[in-house]
Amino acid sequence: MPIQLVLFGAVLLALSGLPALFSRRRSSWGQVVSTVIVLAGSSTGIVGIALHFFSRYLSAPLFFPWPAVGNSVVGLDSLSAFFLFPVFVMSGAGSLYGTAYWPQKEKGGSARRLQMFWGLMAAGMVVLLLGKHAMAFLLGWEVMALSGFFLITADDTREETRKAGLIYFIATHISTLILFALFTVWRLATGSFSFLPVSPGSISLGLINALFLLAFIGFGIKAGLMPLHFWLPGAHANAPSHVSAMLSGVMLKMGVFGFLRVLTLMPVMPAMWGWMTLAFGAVSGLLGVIFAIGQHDLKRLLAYHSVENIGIIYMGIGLAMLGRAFGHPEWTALGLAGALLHVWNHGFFKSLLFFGAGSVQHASGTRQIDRLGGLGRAMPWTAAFFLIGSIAICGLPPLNGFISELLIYAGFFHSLTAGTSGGTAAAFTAPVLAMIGALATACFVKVCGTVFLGLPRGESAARAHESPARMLLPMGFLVLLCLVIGVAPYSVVPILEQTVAAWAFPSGLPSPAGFLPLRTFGWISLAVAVVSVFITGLAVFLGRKSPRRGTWDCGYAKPEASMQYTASSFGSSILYLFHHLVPSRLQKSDLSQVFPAPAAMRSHIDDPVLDQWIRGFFRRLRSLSTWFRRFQQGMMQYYILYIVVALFVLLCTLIPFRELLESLFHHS
Amino acid sequence: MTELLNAILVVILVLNLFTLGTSRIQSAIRMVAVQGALLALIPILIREKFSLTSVIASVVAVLLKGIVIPLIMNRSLRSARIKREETPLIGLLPTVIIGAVITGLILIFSKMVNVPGGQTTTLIVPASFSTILVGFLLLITRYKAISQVLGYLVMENGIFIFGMLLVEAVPLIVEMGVLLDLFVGIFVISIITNHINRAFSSLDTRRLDSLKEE
Amino acid sequence: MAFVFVLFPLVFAGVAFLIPSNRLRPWTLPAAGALHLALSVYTVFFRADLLRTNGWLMLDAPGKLVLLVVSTLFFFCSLYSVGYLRLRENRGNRVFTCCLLLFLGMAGLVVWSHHLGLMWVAIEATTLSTAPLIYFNQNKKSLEATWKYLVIGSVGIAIALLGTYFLAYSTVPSGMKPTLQMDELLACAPGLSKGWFRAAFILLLVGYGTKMGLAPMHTWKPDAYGEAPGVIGAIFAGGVTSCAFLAFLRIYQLSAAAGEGDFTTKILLFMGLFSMIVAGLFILGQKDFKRLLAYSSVEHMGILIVGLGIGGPALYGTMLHVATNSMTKGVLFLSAGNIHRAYDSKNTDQVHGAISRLPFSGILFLAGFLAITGSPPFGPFVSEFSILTGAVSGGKFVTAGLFLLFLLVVFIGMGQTVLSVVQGRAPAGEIPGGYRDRFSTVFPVLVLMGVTLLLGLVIPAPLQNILKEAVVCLGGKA
Amino acid sequence: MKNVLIHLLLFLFLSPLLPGIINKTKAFFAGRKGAPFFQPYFDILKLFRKGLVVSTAASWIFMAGPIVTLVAVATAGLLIPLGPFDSPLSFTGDVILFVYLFGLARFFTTAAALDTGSSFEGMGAAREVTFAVLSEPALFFALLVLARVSGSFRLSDILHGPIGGVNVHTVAPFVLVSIGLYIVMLAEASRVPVDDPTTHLELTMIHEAMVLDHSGPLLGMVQYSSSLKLFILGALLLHLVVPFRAPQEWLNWLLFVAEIFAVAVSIGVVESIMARLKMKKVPYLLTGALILCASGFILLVR
Repeated sequence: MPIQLVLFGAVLLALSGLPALFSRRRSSWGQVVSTVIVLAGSSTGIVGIALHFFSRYLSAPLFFPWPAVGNSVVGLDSLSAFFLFPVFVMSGAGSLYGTAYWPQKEKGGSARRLQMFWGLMAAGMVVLLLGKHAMAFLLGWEVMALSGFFLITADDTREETRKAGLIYFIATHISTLILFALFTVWRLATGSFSFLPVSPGSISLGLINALFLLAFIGFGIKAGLMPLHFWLPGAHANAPSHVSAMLSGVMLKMGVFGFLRVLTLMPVMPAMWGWMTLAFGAVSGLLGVIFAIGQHDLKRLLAYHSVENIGIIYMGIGLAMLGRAFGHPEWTALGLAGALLHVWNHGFFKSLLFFGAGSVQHASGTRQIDRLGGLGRAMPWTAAFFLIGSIAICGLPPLNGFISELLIYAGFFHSLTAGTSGGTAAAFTAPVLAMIGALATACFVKVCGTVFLGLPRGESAARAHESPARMLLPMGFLVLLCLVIGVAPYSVVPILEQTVAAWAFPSGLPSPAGFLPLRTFGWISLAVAVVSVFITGLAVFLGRKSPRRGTWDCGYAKPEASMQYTASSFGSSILYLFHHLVPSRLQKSDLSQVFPAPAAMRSHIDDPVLDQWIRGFFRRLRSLSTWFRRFQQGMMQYYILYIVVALFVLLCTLIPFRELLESLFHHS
Repeated sequence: MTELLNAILVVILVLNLFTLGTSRIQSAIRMVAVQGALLALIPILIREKFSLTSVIASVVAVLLKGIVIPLIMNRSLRSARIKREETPLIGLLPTVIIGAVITGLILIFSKMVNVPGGQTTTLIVPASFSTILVGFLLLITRYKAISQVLGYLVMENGIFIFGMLLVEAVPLIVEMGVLLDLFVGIFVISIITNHINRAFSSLDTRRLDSLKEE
Repeated sequence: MAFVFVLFPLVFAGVAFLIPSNRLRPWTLPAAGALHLALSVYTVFFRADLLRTNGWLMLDAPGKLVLLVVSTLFFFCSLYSVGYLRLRENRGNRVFTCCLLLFLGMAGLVVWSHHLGLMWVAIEATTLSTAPLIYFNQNKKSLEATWKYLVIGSVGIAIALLGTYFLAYSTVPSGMKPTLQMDELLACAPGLSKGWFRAAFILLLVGYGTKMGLAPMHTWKPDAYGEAPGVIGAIFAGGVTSCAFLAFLRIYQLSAAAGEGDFTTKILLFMGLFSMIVAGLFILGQKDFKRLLAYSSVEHMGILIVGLGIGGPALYGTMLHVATNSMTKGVLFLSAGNIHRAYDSKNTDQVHGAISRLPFSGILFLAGFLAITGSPPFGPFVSEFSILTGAVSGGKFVTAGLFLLFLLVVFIGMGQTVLSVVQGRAPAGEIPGGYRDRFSTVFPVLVLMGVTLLLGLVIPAPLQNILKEAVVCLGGKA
Repeated sequence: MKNVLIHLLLFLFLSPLLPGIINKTKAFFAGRKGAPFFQPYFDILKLFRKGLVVSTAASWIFMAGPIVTLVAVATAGLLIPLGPFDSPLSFTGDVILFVYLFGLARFFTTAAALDTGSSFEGMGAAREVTFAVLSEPALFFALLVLARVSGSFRLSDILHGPIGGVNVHTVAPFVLVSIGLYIVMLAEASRVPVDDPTTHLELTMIHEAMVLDHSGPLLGMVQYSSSLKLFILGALLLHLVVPFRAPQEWLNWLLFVAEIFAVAVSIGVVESIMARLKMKKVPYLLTGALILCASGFILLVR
């Protein structure tokens, strides 16, 4: 029953684009109808998921024929249901947001395309998540990836967008090809394309390691794990904002899902894999946030935070894997629960933040943080929502980010107190997580402070206005989700329990809630929130009549908006801390003469992976191919020579050289 | 009969070298024509008992290779108003030397690895190989379109020589088909060469290098 | 039956030759195409008794496959060419029509002939009959392309003839009666003299490989495909190459029967992968999108050869790829032809925003690109994926790895070019009398795309059987 | 119950005394008489009676800053055990809440600083968050050491860990960690050598610079919560440096008060014998603290 609902929702989503597609170019009704259909589809799907979790309907897997590749199977289990929820939530919220952010009336054809691929992408992800067979999985994967490409390049008149799109296109195809390899090896190992557990001892260790590596890389690219994230910042920055929200909030998680899915089917779990996952997670968590501090493009910054959060998720997964490797169910339960919950949380608050960034761009027309400022007055709702999202993403109480990180921390503490050397080594990453938290706080204080607080730094910021309700409503909904998970974490515990159980641990897993008094955390968070809000409200009320003066600037006569601390200056001191690890560009003009020219300071980090490794590689490849072109230079005489040479070389393989030599020596 | 056969084959090899050596396309055409005609005659010459099919085949071949094709070639040569192959890719003398070396090597080689099948007494296999290679040599070193066509013909002759080994394997119809294809091929090519001549007002294939990767 | 397949197109060609009107003549093409398609389906699926005319002319499973492929592709191309020739009325189309029909007849002869000598004649005939088609535009470049195609093609074919003779001769050493008839050869395959047989294999690989366009014998391909009209490109990339591949399949069949697997595998894998990477290197940064398609065709010939090299488990995918590749190439070339006409240029410096100017052709071009690079759920995905599966389950991990790597290189190169064609803002200046999408030149392409998609979703049972039979023919397990 | 009451009383009412003690100590070293011990109480009360002046640039965040900070720090105060007694609020995992409440406080303080649009306050905020990047992991390492010894991660257990936990294996780690924690405390409570609460050269300041624009009750809250913070960190440190306990409860309470005063005095001494570090040097100090705590951890688990 649940699976039928989910599939029906998927069908609605897949077809949702048609009204917009067949409506007139600049008419709005098509988009409205499409959005309604999307909302209907999402709600149907959500109902299905709810039924799965909270009723005892067991949905049997459905076989659907795909004669070309042999029949395929889809089935709904807790893992897929868990990942399905953000898909449905975000596809609904995003398309509502889109009606105001990317209206067909103004955008015309691109809006029609966007509407159609929006639905397709969501449907593709549903198929991917339900797929119990390589082919269904690949189908969903590719539909998602390609629609993602068309969504990113919705506005393909901009050169920058096309570039970013191309890089995304290549990256996603690389992952697809790696998945091809993965599934062919999978078939070699298990004898079928369907997702059945690999029976222990059925395959050699080398093969199973190959499986793991292929999965780690193939899905890591999609998840945007450092250093496989190179496609991510550009794509997220240049896509329409609700698309960025969908990509970052939901699509990246498909990589995580695939990784988890493959892991659950593995017969063994060498500790090495766990270490690898944990290490990569920690690295991309730390580097992701440091890179983020070095950005000035609001959406690019958020994109790097996706890298960071994916890192946190992988840390949790790594801990879970270690738990299984060393036979500690509690590590697995906590690490996995934390990672999974963070999948949800990141889905919610990151989408919220991208929506916020979108409405900032919508209002001020720029993504450059250093040109904004003081938007809080013009757009109070957006500011408030963005602030809440920021607190959540920093993992601070009383919001949901804290809960998931808390679970992961708990896992680390358990691994520490277990007394095994492996566990202690794992616990080393806990302080890294703490550092990530501190850095994230710094980064989002910078963002909120520079964008929404203080005074407008430019004309564009001064002209800003609040976004329409259709954009605020989805943000409000996401805020609600963040709050609920934050102050009532126990409400998601049953879901988490069922999902964690999907992990094939020899003997079932304990409930993650058994290790932490989540209720207490919830109550304290709630108390802190309520008290702060109440007193603040009171203070604002009482202080409304208090006299207003210009900011006291240490006696400086005439403070100006341009004198405010910019994001660059705010970040520079932290970047200086890490300048050995991550070389950052610091552009400042020195004040030499008596009447110095207007000076400006910018601190920026270029992405070494993309700008140095990848581009360098392609430059080399290109130069190779340009060198190679000389062989096709037009003279037919040479062409015939090639044929002769090929013939000669191939025939030489026939000459029995050894016999010849022997015969020679024999004669002499 | 093997002696006669070998004698003819030697003549053919010599003709190869002459074709490589001459710069006058006119004479090159003639030599290739003679070569073709000789080859066409071989089946009759070496066969003890005459079969109608082989006679027909030979006659058609002689007509085609000895008369028709040379005529076609001459026509296009006249229309192109060119006499000589100036400045080939490699000079004439070097090509002759290369051709001779190739021929010699192949003769030695075919002695060293005795070709299975007991045909070692005749020169058929080495002769055909060296003729084919000479054809390639012409194709690669000559710039004039017609000379390249000649190279193709020489190659074809070489293959024809090998065909001697299995007259009974290749039925008449196939042989006729091969000849027909050859004829049509030369016909079409000559049309194209005329077009080339008209379009580029020359038969120099060095001008046909506009299609390339830059 | 074979004679019907060979002769009735010739009759149509004669008729077309006699029709005076430039407007009416093209209609002979769809007429012949439809009849041919009907006949093929009828013969292949319903009249098993007609499959053998005599010892020389019979239709075995690979023949059936190629016959169906060629006939389907030809049908859609003929529909398209009516619309196309309507656009080019200033130019006489007598030669065009006649040569296309001649090609159809000769292709029929290729698929039917069960005698290698006869087959060689037919292949050479296809070469000659298609040469004038390249020269349709009658400018210097097309002339040059035709010249190169003719000479290189003839040389290659000549090598193939030598190979054929070698093959016949390989019977002699063991004292058998020389023959070129397939069944007899298959019968005595194990007894063939190794040396001669291997030499014959290599010669035929190079010879027919020239016709297929394997690197390094591919050099004529970009020129011919680049200068010929799009529809001719489609006929070449889908039809001619398939015929040549079929011709090569015969010798592969023999080698399988002769138990030469180890020897052929090495050579085929080398040639196939070499073609793939050469194509990839030429595709990277290719600005001319028709030459791009030519190189893509080189790549896919390489894929076919790799499939044969892997053998056994990959044969099914290879056979399927013959079909999927032809259909997709049809889509690509026809839509590319439309775009070329609309912009009067095939260089990505001038061609942008095809989707906005030619919604149908642009999207079809993009879709064809996605299909040919093996994105699910299109046909080529199924075939390429099962070739890959074959490689892995055959334990050829290195081959599989290189295969994927080269696919990636090709994807990157093609992606850059195709995207810059279809995306972006179309140049402001409208070409005077510039082409716009119209039913006659879009509908056939649309249907072909449908076929491509269909092959990815469901392979009809009869076709499935043919594929399985073909695999058995090639010495694999069904 | 009684202990909870005492806990609250001490925490809420004793903490402002600590700055007073510090200042007195400094005055003593400077040979001055110095302000009375209870000066901080007077200041805070006065500020709460005063009116409020708000910058034209500021929004509600400016108000929320000090308030949220106070709430968060107060909550943290409920989690920290004083002396041998369990904290009023004590449950598994509270240690993480404890650390992150400070994070919340920092978020709002710095945000409020940026809200005024003053470059100096922005500078202060930037420095605050920068140093936190180093001090937070250091604090975590310290807590990891204690958690490893006590085998729990309930803050009370963790901090009572040293009782009897001190042996030949643990003493060296404890020493290292204590030094690290002391530095972290100085940084977090914005004292010399990291920050100078008494300087008048705004360019060099961190915490004082952030609150330049706060006035009246808001400033009062700021000062109160900073003294609370100092109290909490001192209490935390005490568990490590004085791991012995008296038999009677009342004696323990007395001891605790004495110890916390001693901490304040020690801070005063440090402030009067040391100069504030150059801003560029501060990270090295904190990195040192981080390394100390980390090496303590390694020493323990090796």
